[in-house]
Amino acid sequence: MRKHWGLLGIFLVVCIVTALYGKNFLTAYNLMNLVQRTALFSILALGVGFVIGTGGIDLSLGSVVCLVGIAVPWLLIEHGWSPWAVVPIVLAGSALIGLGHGLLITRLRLQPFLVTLCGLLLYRGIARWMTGDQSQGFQGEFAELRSIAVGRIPLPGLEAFRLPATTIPLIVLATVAAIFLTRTVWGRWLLATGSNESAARYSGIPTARLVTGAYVACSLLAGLGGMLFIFDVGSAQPSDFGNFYELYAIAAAVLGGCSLRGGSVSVVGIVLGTATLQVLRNSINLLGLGSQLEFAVIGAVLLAGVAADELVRRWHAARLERRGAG
Amino acid sequence: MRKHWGLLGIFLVVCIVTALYGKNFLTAYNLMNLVQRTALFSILALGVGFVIGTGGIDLSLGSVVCLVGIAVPWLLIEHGWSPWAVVPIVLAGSALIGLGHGLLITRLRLQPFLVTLCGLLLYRGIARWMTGDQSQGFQGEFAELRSIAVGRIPLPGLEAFRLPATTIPLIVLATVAAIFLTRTVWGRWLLATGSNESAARYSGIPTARLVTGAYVACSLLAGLGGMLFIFDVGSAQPSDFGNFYELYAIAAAVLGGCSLRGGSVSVVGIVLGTATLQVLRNSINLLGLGSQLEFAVIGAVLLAGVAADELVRRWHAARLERRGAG
Amino acid sequence: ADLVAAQKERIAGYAKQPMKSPHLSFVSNGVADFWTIAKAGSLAAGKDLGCEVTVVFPGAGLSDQKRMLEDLVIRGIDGVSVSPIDPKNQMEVLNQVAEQSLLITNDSDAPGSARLCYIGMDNYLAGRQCGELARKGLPGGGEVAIFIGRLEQDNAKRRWQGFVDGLLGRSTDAERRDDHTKPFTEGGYTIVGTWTDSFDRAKAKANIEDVMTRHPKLALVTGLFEYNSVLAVEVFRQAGRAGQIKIAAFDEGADVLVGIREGIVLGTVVQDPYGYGYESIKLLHALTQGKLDAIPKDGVMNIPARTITKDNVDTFWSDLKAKLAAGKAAK
Amino acid sequence: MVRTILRTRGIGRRFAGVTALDGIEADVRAGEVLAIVGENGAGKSTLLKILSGVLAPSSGSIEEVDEHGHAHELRLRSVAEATQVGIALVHQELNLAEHLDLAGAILLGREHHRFGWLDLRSMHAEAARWLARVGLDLDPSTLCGSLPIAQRQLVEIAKALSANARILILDEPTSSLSARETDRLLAMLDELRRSGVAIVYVSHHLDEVLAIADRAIVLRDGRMAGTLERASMDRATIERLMVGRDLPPTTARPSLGAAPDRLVVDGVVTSHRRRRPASLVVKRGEIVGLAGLVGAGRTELLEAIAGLGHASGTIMLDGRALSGTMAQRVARGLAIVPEDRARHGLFTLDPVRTNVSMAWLPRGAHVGMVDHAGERDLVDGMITRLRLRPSDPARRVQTLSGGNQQKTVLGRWLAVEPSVLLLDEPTRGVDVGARHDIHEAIRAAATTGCAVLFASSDLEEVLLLADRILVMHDGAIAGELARESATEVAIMGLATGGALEAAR
Ligand SMILES: Nc1ncnc2c1ncn2[C@@H]1O[C@H](COP(=O)(O)OP(=O)(O)OP(=O)(O)O)[C@@H](O)[C@H]1O
Ligand SMILES: Nc1ncnc2c1ncn2[C@@H]1O[C@H](COP(=O)(O)OP(=O)(O)OP(=O)(O)O)[C@@H](O)[C@H]1O
Ligand SMILES: [Mg+2]
Ligand SMILES: [Mg+2]
Repeated sequence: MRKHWGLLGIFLVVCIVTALYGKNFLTAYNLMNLVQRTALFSILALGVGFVIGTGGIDLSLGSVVCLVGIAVPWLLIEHGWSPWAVVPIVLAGSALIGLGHGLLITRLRLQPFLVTLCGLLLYRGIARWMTGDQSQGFQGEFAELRSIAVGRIPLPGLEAFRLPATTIPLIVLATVAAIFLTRTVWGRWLLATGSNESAARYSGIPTARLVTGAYVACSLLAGLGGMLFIFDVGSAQPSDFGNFYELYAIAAAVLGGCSLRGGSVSVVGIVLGTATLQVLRNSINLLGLGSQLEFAVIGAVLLAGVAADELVRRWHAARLERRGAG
Repeated sequence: MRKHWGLLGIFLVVCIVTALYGKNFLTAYNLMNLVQRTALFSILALGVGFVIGTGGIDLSLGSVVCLVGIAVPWLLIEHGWSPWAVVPIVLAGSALIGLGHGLLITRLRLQPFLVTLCGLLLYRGIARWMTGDQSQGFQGEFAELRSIAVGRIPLPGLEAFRLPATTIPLIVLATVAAIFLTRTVWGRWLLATGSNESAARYSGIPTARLVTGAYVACSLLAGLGGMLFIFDVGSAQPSDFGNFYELYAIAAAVLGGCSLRGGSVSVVGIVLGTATLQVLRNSINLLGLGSQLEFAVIGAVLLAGVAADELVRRWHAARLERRGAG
Repeated sequence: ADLVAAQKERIAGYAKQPMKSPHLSFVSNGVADFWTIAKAGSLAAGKDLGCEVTVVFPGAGLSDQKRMLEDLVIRGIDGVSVSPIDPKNQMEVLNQVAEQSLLITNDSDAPGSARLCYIGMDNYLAGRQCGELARKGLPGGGEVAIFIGRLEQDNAKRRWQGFVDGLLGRSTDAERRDDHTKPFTEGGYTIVGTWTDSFDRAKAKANIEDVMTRHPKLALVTGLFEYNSVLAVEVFRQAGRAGQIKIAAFDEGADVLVGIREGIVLGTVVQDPYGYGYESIKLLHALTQGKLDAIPKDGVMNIPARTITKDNVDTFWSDLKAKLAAGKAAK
Repeated sequence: MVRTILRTRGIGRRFAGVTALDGIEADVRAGEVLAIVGENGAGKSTLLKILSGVLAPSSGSIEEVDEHGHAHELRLRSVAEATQVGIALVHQELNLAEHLDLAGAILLGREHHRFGWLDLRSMHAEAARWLARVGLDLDPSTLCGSLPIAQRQLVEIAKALSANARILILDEPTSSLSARETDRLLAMLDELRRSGVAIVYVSHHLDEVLAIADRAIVLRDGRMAGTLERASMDRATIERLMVGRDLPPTTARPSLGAAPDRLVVDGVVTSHRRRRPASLVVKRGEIVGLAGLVGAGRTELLEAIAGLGHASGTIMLDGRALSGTMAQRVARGLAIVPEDRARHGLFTLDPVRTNVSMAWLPRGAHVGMVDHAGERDLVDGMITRLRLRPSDPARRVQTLSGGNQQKTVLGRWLAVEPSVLLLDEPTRGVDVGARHDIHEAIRAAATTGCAVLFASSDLEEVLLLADRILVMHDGAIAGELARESATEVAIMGLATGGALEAAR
């Protein structure tokens, strides 16, 4: 936790400023929305966290979100398949995509950036071609299935605030990921692979399998995320659904203290990073800053935040060293 | 050159297929267009090549293209400034942006990915805010100035094919970059910094200054590219001008054999990589494949290309070894 | 239906106690000049009527629009005029808005939702106007290429179909659907294809260039989104073929208007975005004052498209400039 | 000739939480070799880094003394400044830019150029000279990344020599060199000394120190334990000052008798072109040493056995073929301590704990869950057993001294009780006392039945540890010597190909 003070600081500052100067930030409805958005994006960011942990990168995540998000209503509505077939097939498909990435990266030793960039183009292209650029949606059907994402769970003691249903997969996934990374042999090995691949290989760690696994996990979570996103939003256009989500996810992970050089991942950091980004976007609307300024404000706040974080960290380190002297 | 055989192979295959099955690929008009597009994108890719050489990355390039591309007509038309003031100011501004990145990365030791991601958001935000989301264009004026980009230079002996004027800055920049990287001390030092930062520092190389310089060069070239782009296209919308160009530029550089881990940059590779991407996009239109398929085809061809390249390289290495053994 | 009733009930309430300075909002379906003009109209109306107006432009498609609508509701907005991107699939979020606030649509309608009124034109008819313009400019038939930013949204599809029907001289039938992915020939006209670009201008330009390469006999192009037409003018100028390949344009890009003047563009079909903005706010304001009868009977306020040709381009342009200046002043 | 040109005044250096150096007073004299000796973690590297501008001292100062004996303070803020004053350092941990060719790496920062324009031809010519000087027969346009560690070490030395420094500082330059290269280096240093260069030399090989040093400073726990003049230098004195304890005697090796074969290597050819098939056998409980010159192919052979890199031929473990990836072989009880600890051994940003327990993890795991208590005990045990210092399992490996890093890698494999233990230069950069501890640990492992095969360029170590010695020359096993009959001369004879030539 200690290393997240800086990020927590940014998060709280943004919250406080918005609560003070914006409208209705602390209403149940808004908080529910924020939790929902954070949960959805966190699932993507968690996935990319694994890949970043191995020192790789996955740029195709947004396109996987798109492909899955388009495929689900396409299969359900256009082709009339049963949800019991669609959900497993779509998830298995995303896992296969990840497997493809992993094998190309570990067996053919292609650069992750290149492989997943091709994926970014390819999966979106497939989604567009499959549907003839037609937007896909549930057209008001499948309300029950969609309640996986849009449902709100009443909490005892709280009236207005009901917990968005997506928090449940998030909590489960985040807990599993955190336990996996810190408590299991495989998690430790995954991070070791990220911090020095050849040392890991010399330690008898099956690095290729772990890296492949990370890409599978990432695409699988992107697929799951894509499904939840489409359940939440209700419809999607192949040409822009999930655009830039890979950047949001990677940014959240990096903000949350994952190093792109690999070897360190923090689940708490990832969720906190995602929450910060979401609150920032929300606060721009609530402060009434206008959508033109959205990008500029997010960029500026993030930059100021990470710079301040770094300065505080330095000052702290300098103090420690001086104390070591005394 | 030897290490570009694979890429050259992809390039030629795409050209031949398009020439055979597409329409009018080898007409002067089409070739002129291709040269023009390659020149424009190569300028961006060259810039990011320097940054990649130091082991960094610049995601803000597309937004710098946008900001500059918007600022030029905005200042010229809306504010009626003189071109003699606008061009230097805009270029100086882009250089300053790069300086900012460089200082944040070298002095504050922030991750390049994070800094330039903030830049990506910030500069586009500024462009949108500055113009109130209004698209900017030359409205038929400044034809002379624009001929820097849209001019066509007659070549002796060739009738139909006239050289697009943008090739001149490209040739100059590529030559300078190639000479800089392979023949000058600073180029050497830049690559050494990217290859092993501490080794470079221990050899008394001013690594911080070189890294900063690379970011300045990258943003400056992005600014120059943005100016040429707007001269070429004539008008731009702040919310989407230059979107994803950073990915195109990085992809071209990586295709051209630059390693994202730093230390190796090939100017020829970068230009060839850009050309390949442009020819691919062109060939999709000429083969009449329809724009929905564009992404899918580019993704698939690139992936197949790099995979084939790697396989050929391996087979070659194996053969060499066997020959040595016999 | 209950939501519509509930809104009307609220309006009846306002009749007794009109809102002092209602907070109204105008939501576009993307970012474009078109919307900036609409913004000018909205803000001008806000100024004239003395109410607070928030204009938001979702830059990243459906999910972005959804998020912005949700956030507006949270801010306690009193009335919203929205241009839904994909109305069939956006019922929930639209109804969510209607639950808390007053909802009308502009530019693109959402039939079946709880919207009180639609302000705009029929994109199919506007497309037809453009198609007819093209037919008149190219009476003998020939090869035609269509460029459009993207085809997913409903209004784009209708506009596209309208253009095709108008060009081919077919009967008026907004429900007709041709396959845009394949070239086809009818009555001497060959539609060689439809190209989209997802708003990347360099790409849009390259598309036009490449289509010229592939189809040397191209006789006419149309750009159904504003910048598509502007870029067509640009490309033909650069290639030295301005005037040889005819252009039937859409919207009021400056270069298009210049082109009409010079005679290299047949004409353009313009909507009245300023009117969309102005009328949206005016209507919403009237509703917050309890004037239920401000809503037309069939719930549609038609602001028809106009065809601008060499004859009326000058008056149109000076009028447009005045409106834009007014919008700036309102800011 | 001999005069002080650099002097330190009460130099101290603290890192967050530790004092690495305190009150160091040293004179560096022109035309003299000053040796710095001490246990692992005593502060030698830290001192050298301060002298060469890599680190700034926390207290004290460095003084430069001119011809007239006037001293003035020297503030080195960067390596560049140190280079300007004529100080060059060979780092303990290798540090070459892999993408550069040898000429570029040797002359990095000192390129020949005119207005920034590189003169590649003269650079290659000069680099070739320096390469020849250190005995490397390589083309200056070879890429650094392709070289094995010993050659990279020689390149580093060439780089420092080429600076034509007034003060040449070498931090364990011989740790991966074999006897021949070491002798050549010592001869070269002697030559430099004669020409008036001041040399600061760090090594754990006391015979090197005794052979070349004019004076020696002994460090203990960051403080001066004593300064010895050449006359008063002898092995026992230095060791006593350094270690502060007497080394216990080594345990006797039991005779193996008819122990069964454990590791059988038959006709293994590694992927490299010049290699020829190698065959060998290691019995249960046997320790076999591989000797040879730099580049003889020991590392390649060990890695082939471990399943790293391509190789043909058969390898058997306990009568069953050993094949597949390294991970699969490790599961069968194989272990390898790599030669290049920085590249292949360490997770430098991680703490000692995770580094040591890395290979042990699946053993201690219940349904994939790490046994944290078991891990703690294991690591604490290993720290005590190998005398790792500082004995803090949470310390990041990056901040450990070279020798302690080596112990960390070794600890990782001793923890798994392997059935075959392959060691490549097991005590590279390890001090005398620790080397004894490590040898004892290896012997202990052998006693439990482990088959040990180790490669070492340190003949003393080979003679001390091995039950049987195999000598490699040019990719093939040139001969075998029993422990009793082995001498340095005999080994060197085989290693240089003498026996083969005699046979022809
Ligand atoms: N960056 C650092 N941060 C914290 N402690 C450090 C750092 N660098 C060195 N130390 C500590 O300083 C002490 C001295 O280390 P140094 O590397 O100088 O030892 P050494 O004498 O060179 O040992 P060896 O013979 O093993 O190379 C060690 O305890 C080491 O852990
Ligand atoms: N003269 C040489 N020229 C080029 N490469 C050489 C030469 N000698 C050895 N090599 C390289 O050295 C490697 C084999 O050396 P290896 O590291 O296995 O030997 P070693 O006996 O362990 O010696 P070292 O002490 O260097 O580790 C091969 O990969 C080969 O490329
Ligand atoms: Mg040391
Ligand atoms: Mg070796």
